[in-house]
Amino acid sequence: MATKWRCSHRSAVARLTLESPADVRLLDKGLSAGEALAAFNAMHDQAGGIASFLGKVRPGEDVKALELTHYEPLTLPGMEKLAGQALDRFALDGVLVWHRVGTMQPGEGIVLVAAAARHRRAAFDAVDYLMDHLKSAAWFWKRERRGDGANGAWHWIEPRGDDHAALARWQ
Amino acid sequence: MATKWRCSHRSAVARLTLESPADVRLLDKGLSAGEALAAFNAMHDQAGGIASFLGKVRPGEDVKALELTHYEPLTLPGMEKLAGQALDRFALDGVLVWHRVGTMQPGEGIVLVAAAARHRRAAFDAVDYLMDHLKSAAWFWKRERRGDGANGAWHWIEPRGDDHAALARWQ
Amino acid sequence: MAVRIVFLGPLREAAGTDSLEVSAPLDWDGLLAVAGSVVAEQLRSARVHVACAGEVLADKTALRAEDGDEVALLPPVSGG
Amino acid sequence: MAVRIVFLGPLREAAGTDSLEVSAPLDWDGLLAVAGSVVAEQLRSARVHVACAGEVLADKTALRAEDGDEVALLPPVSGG
Repeated sequence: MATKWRCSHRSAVARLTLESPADVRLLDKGLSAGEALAAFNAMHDQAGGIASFLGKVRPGEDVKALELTHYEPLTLPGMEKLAGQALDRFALDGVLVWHRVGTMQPGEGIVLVAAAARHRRAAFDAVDYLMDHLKSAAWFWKRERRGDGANGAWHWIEPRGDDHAALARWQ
Repeated sequence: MATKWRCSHRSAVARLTLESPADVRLLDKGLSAGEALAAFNAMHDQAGGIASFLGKVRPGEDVKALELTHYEPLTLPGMEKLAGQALDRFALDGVLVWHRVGTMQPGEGIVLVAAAARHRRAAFDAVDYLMDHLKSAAWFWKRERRGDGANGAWHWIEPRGDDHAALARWQ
Repeated sequence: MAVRIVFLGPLREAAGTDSLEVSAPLDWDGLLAVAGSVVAEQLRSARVHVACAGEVLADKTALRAEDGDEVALLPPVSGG
Repeated sequence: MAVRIVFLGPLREAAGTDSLEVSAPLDWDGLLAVAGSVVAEQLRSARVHVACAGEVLADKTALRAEDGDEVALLPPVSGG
């Protein structure tokens, strides 16, 4: 059975105030999914359900770090517009859209999306929609550092064909 | 930007040890989604992504409380079997399937499902599959308390037709 | 007095009790006879399942509960 | 010296610089002329977008950057 935290959730949650109905952030430091979801959950206590997706830096293939660059005048307005589109399209109580920028290590969170809704299907579809559009439409470029020390080098990650197929589902 | 907890996640996570690849629980007290997901996330640091769904007691329509009864000799084995089917069916690193029983207040979590996978689609589909099957195939009966004091009464929640439609998607 | 019949969910109210103890062995006709007319009628519906000794029966009319077995009457689970 | 050209993602390496300052006004032909041959070739691809003053241009060949505008060259975003 679940063990208790030493500190209560209520006091911890109170430290993180979210915007409603859309909390959209670019983070240049650690993305704490548990903390964010606890606060999002507490905020949307009228919702029937909350769906979420956390995308992380995958280890393997000799990857030492991931660097994510963006174009500031477009990125945050683009994410805010996308969050608004999700709110218009699905019957939601609220959404959370957080994205990391900068240099990350394998295992760290890159993106966290959550949706609160009366019904599960709307919450699920909204998270799916946000992830599809964030990955293909937001202005982020990624490169990976592979290899050790002087043998290490940065490699750009190419656009993926199936992201475009995923987007076509929503037309 | 994200505020820090007073206690670190690392120490908090260490208090909650999850089973791998499937952590299946029936809880008769509060279900803390933020805590569970922080621990699940920390455990699956090789995964590319983690999808989750938290179902909550919906307020409204005069609902004061929800009571969830189950048949112990079937419920937990049924949930464990279902978790195993999800692991067989999708390319997953792990799943978490937690369900509350007993009496709950509006806003409280009833069910938390999470899946960690290399790819988003597998994590998403596994959570969807687990939710569809949990709601229609697990041995839970729900009734709601509506109205105040002496006017209050318990009302059984009927099976829903569209749960069966949802299940047919997976045949 | 060696088979325990457990009424679950809304069947508990229909039966007016949580459980009954009856003598072993217990078959389908015996179950219908002791369950009471309201519960017996629901038992005949395909939507109500029967478990014996922790296993849901594929054919509930083939029930054969022995000494020490628990027989659970399982109405349809709730949606929503 | 009043239009700033910003190279993003992999175009930064192709250009060998993060940004360039050129005199206003700057149109599509002017951009191709100052961007260098490697970047100019990529710019002609439909996959590279151009933003001016914070707006992605629907038709990049209609670029008309004025004094103080920032022109961003946006290669395809990364999947994965």
